[in-house]
Amino acid sequence: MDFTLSAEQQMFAHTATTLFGNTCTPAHWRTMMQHDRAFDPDRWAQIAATGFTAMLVPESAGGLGLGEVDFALIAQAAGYVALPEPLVESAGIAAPMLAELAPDHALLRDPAAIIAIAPAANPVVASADVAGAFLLEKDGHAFLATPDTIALTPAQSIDPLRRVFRIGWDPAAAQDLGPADWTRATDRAAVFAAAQGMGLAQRAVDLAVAYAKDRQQFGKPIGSYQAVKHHLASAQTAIEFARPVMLAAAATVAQGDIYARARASHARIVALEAADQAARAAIQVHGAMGYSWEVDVHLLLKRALALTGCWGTPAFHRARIAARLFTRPAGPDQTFAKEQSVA
Amino acid sequence: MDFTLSAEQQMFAHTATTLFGNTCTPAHWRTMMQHDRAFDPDRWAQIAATGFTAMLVPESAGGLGLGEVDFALIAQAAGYVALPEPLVESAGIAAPMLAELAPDHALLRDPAAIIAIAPAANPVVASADVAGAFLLEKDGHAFLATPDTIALTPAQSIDPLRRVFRIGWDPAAAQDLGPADWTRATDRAAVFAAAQGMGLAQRAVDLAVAYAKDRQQFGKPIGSYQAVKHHLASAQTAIEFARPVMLAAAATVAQGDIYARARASHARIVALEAADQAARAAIQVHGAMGYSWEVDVHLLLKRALALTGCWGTPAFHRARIAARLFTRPAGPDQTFAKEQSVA
Amino acid sequence: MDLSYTPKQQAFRAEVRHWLEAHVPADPLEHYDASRAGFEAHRAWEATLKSGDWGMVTWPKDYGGRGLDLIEWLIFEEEYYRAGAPGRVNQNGIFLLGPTLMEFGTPAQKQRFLPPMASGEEIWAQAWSEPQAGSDLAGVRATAVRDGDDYVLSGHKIWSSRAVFADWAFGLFREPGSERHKGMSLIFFKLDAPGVTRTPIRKINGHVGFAEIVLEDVRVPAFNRLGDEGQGWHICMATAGFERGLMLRSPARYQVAAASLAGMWQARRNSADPLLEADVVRAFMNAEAYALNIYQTASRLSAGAKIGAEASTNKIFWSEMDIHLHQTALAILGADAELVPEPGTLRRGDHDWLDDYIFALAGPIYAGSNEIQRNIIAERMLGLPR
Amino acid sequence: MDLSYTPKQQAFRAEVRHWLEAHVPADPLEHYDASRAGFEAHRAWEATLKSGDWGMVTWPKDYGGRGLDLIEWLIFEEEYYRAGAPGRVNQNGIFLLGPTLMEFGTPAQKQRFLPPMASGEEIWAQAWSEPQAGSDLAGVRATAVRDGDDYVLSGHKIWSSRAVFADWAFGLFREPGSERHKGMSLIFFKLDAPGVTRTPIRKINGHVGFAEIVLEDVRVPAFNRLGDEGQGWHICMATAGFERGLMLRSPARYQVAAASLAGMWQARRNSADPLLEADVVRAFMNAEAYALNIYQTASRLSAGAKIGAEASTNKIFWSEMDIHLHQTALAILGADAELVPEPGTLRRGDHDWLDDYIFALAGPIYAGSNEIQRNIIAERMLGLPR
Repeated sequence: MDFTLSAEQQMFAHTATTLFGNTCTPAHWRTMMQHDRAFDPDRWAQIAATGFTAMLVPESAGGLGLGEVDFALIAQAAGYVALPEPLVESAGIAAPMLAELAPDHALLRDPAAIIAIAPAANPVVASADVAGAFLLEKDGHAFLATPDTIALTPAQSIDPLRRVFRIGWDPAAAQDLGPADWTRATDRAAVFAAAQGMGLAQRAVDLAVAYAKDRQQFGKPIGSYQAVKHHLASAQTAIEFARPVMLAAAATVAQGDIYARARASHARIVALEAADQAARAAIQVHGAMGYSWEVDVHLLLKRALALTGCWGTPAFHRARIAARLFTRPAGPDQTFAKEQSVA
Repeated sequence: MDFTLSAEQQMFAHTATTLFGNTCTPAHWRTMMQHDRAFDPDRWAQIAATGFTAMLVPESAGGLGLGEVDFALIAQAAGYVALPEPLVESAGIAAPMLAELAPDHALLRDPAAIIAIAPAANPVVASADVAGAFLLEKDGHAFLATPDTIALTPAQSIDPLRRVFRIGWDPAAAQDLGPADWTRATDRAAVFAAAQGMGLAQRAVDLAVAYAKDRQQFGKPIGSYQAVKHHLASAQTAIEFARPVMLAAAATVAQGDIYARARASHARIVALEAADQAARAAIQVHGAMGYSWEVDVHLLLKRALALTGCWGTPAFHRARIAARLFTRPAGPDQTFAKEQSVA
Repeated sequence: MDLSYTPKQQAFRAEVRHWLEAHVPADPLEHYDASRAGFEAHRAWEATLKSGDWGMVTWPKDYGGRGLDLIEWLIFEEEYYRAGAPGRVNQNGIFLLGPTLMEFGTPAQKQRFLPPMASGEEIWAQAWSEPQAGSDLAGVRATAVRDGDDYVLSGHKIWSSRAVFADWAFGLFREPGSERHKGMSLIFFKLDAPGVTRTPIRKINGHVGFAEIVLEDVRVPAFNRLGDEGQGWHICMATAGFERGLMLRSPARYQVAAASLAGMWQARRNSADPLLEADVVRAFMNAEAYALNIYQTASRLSAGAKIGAEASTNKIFWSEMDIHLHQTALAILGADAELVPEPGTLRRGDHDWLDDYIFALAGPIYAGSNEIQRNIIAERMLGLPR
Repeated sequence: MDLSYTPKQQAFRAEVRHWLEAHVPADPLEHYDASRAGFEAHRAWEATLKSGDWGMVTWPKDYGGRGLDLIEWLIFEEEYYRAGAPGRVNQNGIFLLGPTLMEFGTPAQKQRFLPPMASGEEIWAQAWSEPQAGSDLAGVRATAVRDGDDYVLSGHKIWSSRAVFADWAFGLFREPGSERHKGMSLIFFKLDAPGVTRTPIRKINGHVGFAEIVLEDVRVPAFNRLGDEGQGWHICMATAGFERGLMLRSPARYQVAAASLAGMWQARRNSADPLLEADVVRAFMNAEAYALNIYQTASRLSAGAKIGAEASTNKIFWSEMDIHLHQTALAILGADAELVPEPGTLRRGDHDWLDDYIFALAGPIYAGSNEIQRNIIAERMLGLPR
């Protein structure tokens, strides 16, 4: 029973934090928005070079064969910078599904390949314009389609760093990979949305703290006022009690049982709530500044809002927790329970 | 369109405030609890002498023939002192029902008579040990029973100034008054629970304000700390937006239509929530004092808790509002809507 | 208490409804903060309103109004929102400065400023905040130096709503050397006057709703000072009362939104979280409570009372209600919540829940942050020490 | 990360479960704050626990423990709560003073005080607060005057939990003339010593959970001082860390309550508000999150970290979770919520939701109010200015 991260995990996370921190700066956000773009090919090439895109692909399929905890740390770092590129969707959700269904597929050997994924629950697909392939849900099957067979209709997300499209496609023009584990994909999506939420939430608090130390009102820094302190302390408390859930969810998602599903859903709900709470607290602490386009906090809020609607609503995820709570024993000896093997 | 109270209404309210304020003091609460009592015959006699018990009885039945707004002001004053005696249940709910069913009944001519009322929804009856008669719900009918035909089993309410009993009774030994308007009784109960809630809430804030001005911590009155201010400001805000609902509910309850029912339920929900919020804020502001038996705030909290369970749960009342919202037009021109007469 | 409308009030409602039905544009105008075109379309709508004498119905007839009372004002607003009529681009004028002018202005000032305000010929921005004085209005540093019959204004204002496209602005300026609450005067200036530089600030929805204003030796006549020299703080507190109070946020606005929310819930309830019904009902309750509170206040004011610190409870209530209502709407929209409506798809009466949610987030911040409002309630209503 | 128990940990759980099944009283004991009899019944239970060497499993064997680690402690607590075993009457000793003694005590002090603490032979009260010093511990006025090998204690303590029936108490006393954080020492005294007067204070549930303590020239040996003279504030801050941190509120407590709540919901859902299901699920989520957070902290501490200001986040989380959980329970109970259970009807494992709700209301107040905790988080975790 050990919650600590390995040296390798910390190293990967450090690499992500450094890469994202250096390239995905507020100034870079501004440049991207100014040019109405949500994809930086240079950064994507660097990401591919680090191996992040291959982490969840088994070694047998040409990947690194790492686990969801490892990738969750990358997703958390991506959340901290509101990364525009589809790293989480492609490498965190689509690639491992493709590896399960078609381990010999050439895309898995190309670390720069972007695989878009479209579960039936999502009305739009992010970054569909740069995808090299599409994994599409229909009747429980996964279909693989090439970009030339997909009709893209741009839609507008509230998140200016998220470029979304409605898609039209013809199953006859796509490759039927057979029944796919969309529940497993939803689990991974939930865990990595939670991880991104943790990054978003902490960034919002950090931005607000920096501002509150600096900004003076009535002759002292606004951070010395109890109301400001309590807003931010409450947000930080929400973070502290979502992060271990996210880590535990990442560590257990591979179980693929009702316990793991409930934990993934739990992590997703509380992490995105923490992100929303932190972003709103940060906007409030910034005062009128927080409501201006030029202050970055709104980007965090909008990303959290976008993530909340994808891959199942909060009600869908709450129902998965209820299913675990009401059909399996609960209590202090059940914290780390697994479904007993039926073999 | 006028929300102001008449001089007569203000005079009655003033009488109630004075009578209750003079007799139902914190010292008197303590004496009653020490003797495990929840009824003061002297005070009850004074209450009867003021005419409060006859307010909702029509003049034709020997009463004052006043309206629910008039009585709501008395109930609000009763809430402010957490009045132990069953004034609201007897004079506010039972007496007008009896007057509708049996206008010639002698009890209506006795201002000191206590009529207990037992709707099917309530598991216990308050002050049943001092009741002169019981109005009991069965199959939509109202039965009138004398105390000697009722079996009382004491139960214990969390509210030490509320003495409750489970009752056993035999319809054969009671007088069947025929079908009764239990919905109307529920409406009145809701409005007057709301009125009591307003009194409880304001008392809690007042007690906390007095303490916060006086109590010093870290060298200044705790009332100068933003956290204390904001707790109490939030509670006062809840009061300010529940009180007009309560008054409007009292003013329209006689309509007896779906709009009036929804408003009564609305008033009840928000007024008792305000009472709970204010009492909990007051406990928090009092610090450890607030958690001691010797500080009075807990009595307000417990009364609010007891009222919340009687005459329909919050969910029951929410459903009545939903029924109005989803079957009738809503919007700014519908604030004071009435059911159109079907004549 | 009598919670029914008089026949005269009912007739007035019918008159308003009839006129609006004939005049409100079928398609929503572009937002007045989105572009100059949107702004001018709203100015044109103000002129249309004035053509029916609806510019500001509570003002005296001499100043472009109808001399009606507060209950009639509420009825007008109810019908206005019910009709889905355009937002009032001149709200800083008609709702904030107008009532203040009515109380503190000279007859000549009223005659000069009120009628073109009621007609939208002159559209006003507010210029309260400064970079170093947001919540702390007494920290204002901009100066007004008296020079004969003129003032010469210098300083730096920020977060001025409407100031990008408006004609006039009002703000606080202090006598050089004065401190805190003393020595400040409320002065008007034209936004295209020599020495005024406006820089747009975008809101988080991308609209240029604010401006930063730099004033360099801007010369205005002393006639543009409202009230006595040095009385600015006092007047400003009165204006803040109006802003938080009756006028700025009509109950009708939330009642329309709550009714729409209920409609959306009924249309989508089969695919949405069943537990959201409680929030839909709560949004309705909140909107009704706010309306009843305002009717009660209107009755009180009609009986001669003045609006006081309880205006701060209004500010807190509507701002929190607005966020809750729109959070509920987005939760019902579920996976579609993040998507901005396609341009041109919104019709009169449709709600842009997402944009309105983003707007609602500003509620706890502007017009005096909710933290400041809670301080005011605690200190002025409850009497807690500063 | 490895979120599975080792075979050794599993065997330990089985051992605890087995022993508790054989020893936990079938019927709940009367509450230790309710009467002397209830208190002594709990002392007897502590002796039973000690007979199985379960007094305080993390303590070294020499002091009555088993020398186990924090994960084993959590497992012990899980089984303890799962079994519905009696509350720990000596929690002020074993959870607060014990760890502090372990860190700051001399070998002789540890040998003197820890074993009878682990066995319940000596039961401890805390004496932190004074009438004029509640949240502001540095405002303590009680004095300790050195007299040869003794101290002479005088002063007035209040809100001392357990002090009505307990044997010993610990509290802060200052050198006369010293101020604020300086000159204070942490000193133990017997509650039946000459010069000590205890007055019970009833809690809002009617139990005499607190006492007011007046000390008039109470003579204690200098041996009863923990740490150096004047080091009291420093030690006290360490103790406060323990109180808010790992030990005082076991996750198991809330996990048991959340599971019971889920059971009650399933039994009553047909007659209760369907919307409460979200709250039931949330109560479970909260309890799980708290457990995971504590496991993470235990891992961190095992790897050599020290508990810091994040203990304040624990305090806020468990106190708010506890209130929410019990509010939900009362809402499910509906019309029955106000009724106190008939005496003698509660069996082992049954929850007295109403009394626990009332107890939960104290959570945001004691062990440092949540306002103070939020200040600590803001200042020490986030680095905001004082």
